[in-house]
Amino acid sequence: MPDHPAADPEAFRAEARAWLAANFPASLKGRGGVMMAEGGLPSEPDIRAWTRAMADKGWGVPTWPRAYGGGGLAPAQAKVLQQEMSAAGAWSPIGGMGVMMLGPTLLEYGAEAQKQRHIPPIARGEARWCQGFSEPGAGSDLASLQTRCEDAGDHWLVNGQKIWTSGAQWADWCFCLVRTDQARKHEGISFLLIDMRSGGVETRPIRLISGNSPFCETFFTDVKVPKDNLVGPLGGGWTIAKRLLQHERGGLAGAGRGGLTAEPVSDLAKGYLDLDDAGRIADSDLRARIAGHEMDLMAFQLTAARSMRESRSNSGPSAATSIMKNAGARVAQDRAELTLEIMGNQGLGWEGEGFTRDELAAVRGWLGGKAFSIYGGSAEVQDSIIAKRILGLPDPLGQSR
Amino acid sequence: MPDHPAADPEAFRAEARAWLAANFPASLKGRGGVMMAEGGLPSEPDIRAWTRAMADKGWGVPTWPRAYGGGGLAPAQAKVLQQEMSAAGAWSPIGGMGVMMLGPTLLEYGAEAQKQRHIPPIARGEARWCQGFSEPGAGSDLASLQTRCEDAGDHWLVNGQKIWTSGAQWADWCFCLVRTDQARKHEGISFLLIDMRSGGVETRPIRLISGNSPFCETFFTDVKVPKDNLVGPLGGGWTIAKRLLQHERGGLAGAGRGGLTAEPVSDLAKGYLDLDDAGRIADSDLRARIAGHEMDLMAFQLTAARSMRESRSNSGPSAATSIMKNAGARVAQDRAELTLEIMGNQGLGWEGEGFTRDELAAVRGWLGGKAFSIYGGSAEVQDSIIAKRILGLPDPLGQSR
Amino acid sequence: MAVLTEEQSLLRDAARTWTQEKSSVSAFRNMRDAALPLGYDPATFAEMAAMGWCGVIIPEEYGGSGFGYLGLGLILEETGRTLTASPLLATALAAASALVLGGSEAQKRRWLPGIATGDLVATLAVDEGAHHAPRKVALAAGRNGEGWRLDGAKAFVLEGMAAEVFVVSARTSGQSGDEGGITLFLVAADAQGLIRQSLKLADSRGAANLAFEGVEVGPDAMLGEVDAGWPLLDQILDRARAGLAAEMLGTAVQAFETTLDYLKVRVQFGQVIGAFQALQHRAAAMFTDLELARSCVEAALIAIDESSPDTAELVSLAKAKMGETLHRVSNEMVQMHGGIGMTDAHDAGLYLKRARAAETAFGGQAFHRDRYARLQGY
Amino acid sequence: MAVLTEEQSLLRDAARTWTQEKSSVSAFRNMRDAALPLGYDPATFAEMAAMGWCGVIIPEEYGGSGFGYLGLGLILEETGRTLTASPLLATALAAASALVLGGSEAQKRRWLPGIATGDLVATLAVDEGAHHAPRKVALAAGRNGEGWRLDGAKAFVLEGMAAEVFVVSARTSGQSGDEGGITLFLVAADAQGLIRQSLKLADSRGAANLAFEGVEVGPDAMLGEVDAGWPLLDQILDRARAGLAAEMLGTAVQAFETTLDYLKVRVQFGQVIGAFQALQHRAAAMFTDLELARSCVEAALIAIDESSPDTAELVSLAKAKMGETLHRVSNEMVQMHGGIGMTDAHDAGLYLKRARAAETAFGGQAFHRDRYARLQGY
Repeated sequence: MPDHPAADPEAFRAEARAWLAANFPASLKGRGGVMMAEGGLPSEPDIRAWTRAMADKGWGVPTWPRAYGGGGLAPAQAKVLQQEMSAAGAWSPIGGMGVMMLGPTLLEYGAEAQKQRHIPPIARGEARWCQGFSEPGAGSDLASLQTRCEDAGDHWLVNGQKIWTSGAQWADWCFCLVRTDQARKHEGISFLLIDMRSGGVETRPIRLISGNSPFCETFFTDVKVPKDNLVGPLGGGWTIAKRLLQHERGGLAGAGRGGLTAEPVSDLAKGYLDLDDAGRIADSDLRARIAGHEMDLMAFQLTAARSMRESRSNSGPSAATSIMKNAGARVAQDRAELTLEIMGNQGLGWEGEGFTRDELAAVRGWLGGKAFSIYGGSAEVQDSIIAKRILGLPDPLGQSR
Repeated sequence: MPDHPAADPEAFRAEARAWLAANFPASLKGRGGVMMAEGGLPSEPDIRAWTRAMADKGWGVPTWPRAYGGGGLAPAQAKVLQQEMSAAGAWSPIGGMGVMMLGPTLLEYGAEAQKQRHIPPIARGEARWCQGFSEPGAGSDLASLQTRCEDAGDHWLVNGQKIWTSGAQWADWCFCLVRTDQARKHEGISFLLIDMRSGGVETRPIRLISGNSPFCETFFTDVKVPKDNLVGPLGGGWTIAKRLLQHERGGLAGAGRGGLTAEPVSDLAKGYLDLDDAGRIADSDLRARIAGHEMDLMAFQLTAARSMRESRSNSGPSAATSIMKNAGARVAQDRAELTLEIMGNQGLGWEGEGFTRDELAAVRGWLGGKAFSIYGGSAEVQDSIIAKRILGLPDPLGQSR
Repeated sequence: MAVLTEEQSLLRDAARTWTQEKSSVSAFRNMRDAALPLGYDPATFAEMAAMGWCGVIIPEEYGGSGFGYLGLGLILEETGRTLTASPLLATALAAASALVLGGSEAQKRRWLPGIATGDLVATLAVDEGAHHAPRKVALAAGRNGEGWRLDGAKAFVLEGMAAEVFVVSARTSGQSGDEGGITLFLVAADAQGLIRQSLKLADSRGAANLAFEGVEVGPDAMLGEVDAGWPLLDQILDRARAGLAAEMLGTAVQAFETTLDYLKVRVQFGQVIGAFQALQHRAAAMFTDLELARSCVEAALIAIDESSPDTAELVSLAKAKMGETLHRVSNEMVQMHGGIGMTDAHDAGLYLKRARAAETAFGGQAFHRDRYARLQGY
Repeated sequence: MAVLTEEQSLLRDAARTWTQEKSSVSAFRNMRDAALPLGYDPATFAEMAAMGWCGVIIPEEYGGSGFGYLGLGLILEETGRTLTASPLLATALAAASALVLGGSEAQKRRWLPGIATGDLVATLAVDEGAHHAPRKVALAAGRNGEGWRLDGAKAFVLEGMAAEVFVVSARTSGQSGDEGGITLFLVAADAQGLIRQSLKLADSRGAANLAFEGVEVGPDAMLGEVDAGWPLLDQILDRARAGLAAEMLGTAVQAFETTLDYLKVRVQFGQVIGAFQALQHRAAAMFTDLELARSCVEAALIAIDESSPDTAELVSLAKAKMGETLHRVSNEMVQMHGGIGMTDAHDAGLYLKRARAAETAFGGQAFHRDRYARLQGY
């Protein structure tokens, strides 16, 4: 049976609405943010019931094939589902790197057995994945990674160190780039799936300037990995990783938009700053910059929507995601800086009395957000990608990124 | 007899004041700008008399040695002279590229006969010089110049084309970079003085976007140049040119400061823009940017003054002139853009009725000023110089500039 | 690029072909060098009109095609690319909008068919000072029998020497600066007491200052309601601004592409300058800005076509972002071309001059940032 | 660098040697990790005081050296480099300036010697809201017999937990926002009815909110004239701002130098990242900004020492340009370090946090741009 046989998205609307009415617990309305907390899965009974219902329906990953636990919906139907969920105040309890990055990549490059083994648990929100790409010596220059993967006959033997493995301390699995050939740079890289409960895996959380520790250093010492955990051909990891990073950048570009639901900075400003007789923000310098920022944000959102409309006929994220990654990071960082400036002294608190929860969160968010232009390919790398791939300018250094 | 035997600058003040009172024609007070007009020397009798007086005294080039027609003053005395001239509304009628660039360079690198031949006419304002450095194929990459200079036995034979030779159509002499060796890049360049009345020299004014034509294309076709017009050793022109360009950049950095005597943009704004009840510029966005610009201008002026104080003990312009060149260009260009924005529709005129002379001049000045960040080493070249020479960063391309 | 209907695609393709073949930048340069008195070549404009471009936003019953503002925006983007000088924006967009939005049935029948064929050139006469400030109307309209008598001045009227009819904002009550008390009038260029002064502008397009010395018009000259012209004027201006932003988008895209081409061929220090990373990153930033600005321009045009309630803020967004982007791209065009970009023989100067004129018209970046903030209530 | 006298050179050299050896960034980090209650290490401050740094702007007759503000600025630049946390700015510059400028002979004799030796820590208590707004004084001072009674609150008092005495701006007449009606008072920290709340800040330095609940002070507590405290307060604040700008200069210079060092050693794509032209040009732009900002800071300090009539505008220039520059340099420090700069173990975060706290204190960039424009009359 083919997926999504009924192509009329409006016919699907009533079905989605009825199912949500029957299954989404009213107690969870508008509480989507709860899933973003650090650490393990929430234990509230309503959340568990909702997760199970969504998992059974496959609607956490609505466009993935039913065969692997997805919803099998057409893109237009998925959009209807999103609209109906939004209208109902519902949110998906199934997410993370498995959904955003590994799943689409495995569907494209994985062997059939790998898909059957790994996609259903991701679709049900039961397997947590982390990404083992970056290494201490290889920041933006990802391809210089050194974690060694040797052929030990009936298994792979992995030794090395990864950094910026987000959520590694809670993850079940890690998708990893490893070096299977020392002599060749890009062609010496392979894509490997590693069970985080294997012997020889150690994680150390990294404390960030924001005070949080969402990332780890991860050490692999003589870790044995089954032979069939290799995705794609030996030495073919770079191609897979580039594709996966496009999914990541597409996701991160949404980060600026993530601010959408939050209060506009102009509203925040009215609470912290003097207004003149006409109700305008009296600090005219700051007012002009707030307007400039809100216009940048709107331009970004309009571009995100346009890019979605235009890419609907294409098969995947386009090269334009590099633009959105940088523009999204800039908007989000500008917003954080403006928020602090609007809060003034109240935007300098770290903890304790004298500051509201929102004020303290703004400071942590400002610091944490400095990473937006660093991870997932730094702003500089994105600009070079735009120059080379979109604008057709020559490589200044002759290397083959 | 040594130059400036009396080192006490205050003792010199009375002498300077008395001489100015006796020699500077009241009719010329505050009319320094007149000398900047395009074309030949002004013919007013008072100007000619004043030029002669200054030439006889050597005070057009006050610190140059008396032996070559300079004033022989100590730097501190020259400063006093400048103060007294400023107080009297007097200005130097002797200037141009000879004074700003070639003179200091010849004094440093020229043979004794060259100094005796060329410096006195510059000091008297009688010889007009132009600079033959740039070529159509060599913009910022000056060292790739191709104008050929062959040894023809008893003379040099010059063939090639220069561009951006400012004032070539009025110049008596040109100091030129020519290629005397095709095989070597920097070491194949020599520094040559060419009489613009030689056979085979042709100039064509270049019309700029501002509508003015201060520069020429200059063509050399089988031009014969006497052997002793070579300055410095054969193949040693690059070293001399770099030194000379430092003098040029130092001079151009002053361009931003040249705005000093002009009206502050905030005063201009009061004439074109609405003010609020408190007398502030009502367009708050523009007001904030005007304040930002005036602060940038003040920062630039303070830095120019500081740099002068600090370099007083040194022998010549320092590497910091690259900073001043870029900062000066930026301030001057910002100023021009703001001026247009303040004038609004009135800042869009080209000629004819409906616009004041100042408005039309602002538009031409805005266009002409776009060259500030291009000539004398583009802003990009200056930034690379700063990165390499001051900050000690490595050359990204391995070339030896 | 917005997702286009077939009609819109055809319009755009036709505009692209025609501008590249018949109205290149060198055609604009020739027009400038010939110092044509109107600031455009009437023969060129006649070709544009013959393709139906003057009727794109005019309903079919008045001789137009009713394809809407996005359609006209696509044409303006193409003409903006090659700096095509014509009264298309002034007459077929701004003045036509005034009549479509505010005209009585009789006024529409009288004026729109001529505009749609290009036989009649009309334009807005709104501003009175150096800056766009549409509430600052001092030109007085007093009752004069059945009709009105106009006294005052208008400044910097686009295509003011070419126009045969002006849409004039006048004050019928209140003070300069008030929104109330503004009334719009249609005034023929040959009316007694109307004096025009031609302006020679840096961008070589046509404009004029107007003096109204007791200009008498009939009762049928009033457009819309007396004293209540402000909302109508504001809507008309938003259409002009959105169309101008579309033209600016084309100008900026072409300025960028011309510069990008130069980066790929100009050799310095042994390699094309486009290989220098500092220039690459600046080019990438410009490309990003252009993409963001395009989204704003298209959103504004679509909002007009869909009568969306957020039209005003989207238009101010489009004009401001497009102004910022064109400002930056036109400056970088000169800078990245170096000395050659400073010469009159190169196109960079033409783009730079057009850029500032377009930024200024119908409100610059500061005007629209302020308006956006006001519309958002801060 | 300004041309220095021999005394000034000696001061600066001593400060450089001491901060590098005794008060490096890791000393600051240790202080932070130990969560010392005052936000600085008293033993460290005692060493600074022992070198005479607390008396630099205090005349000799009150126990200082009278070396002036440029001298103290040179020290603050060095302590700013290593993020040294101490009440030097609050007590030896801001509070000492209040007494030097406004104190009676008796007040000077009573308080300045203690400040000069470092035994007494004093500070300003000026702002009441989230933003620096020294005219917005609501804290009320009413007559109370011979003396006064203070009711109200002060926010974000630097070194507020360490201080033994506060210079408090109070309202004796008029409305919050008026310049007239402000009067300054000296209030001991242990006064009855004065309640302090310690604040834990992102930059780990010490600050407090103060509540005044019927705090009674004697007639000798008033600093300067009644109702006429504004010009005095403005002058005091300008000294604090100039000194803070000097500290920020050191912070920015060190942030830049640390980043520059990293550019020379971090290898990516087969070469040190400092070889990438895009980063080179950004580094060059930062260096240029730092040189321009230095000129402004030095000019402000010299203007204070010379009682120049343009002191106020030079101080606002210095604080605003220094704020802009430090803002940019601290952001670039994190960005150019990449992931490692995001970790708490690296110094970049410490510089970033200090940067925003310093930008905000005594007025941010927007405050000082506005003040500069007002001082210029527009």
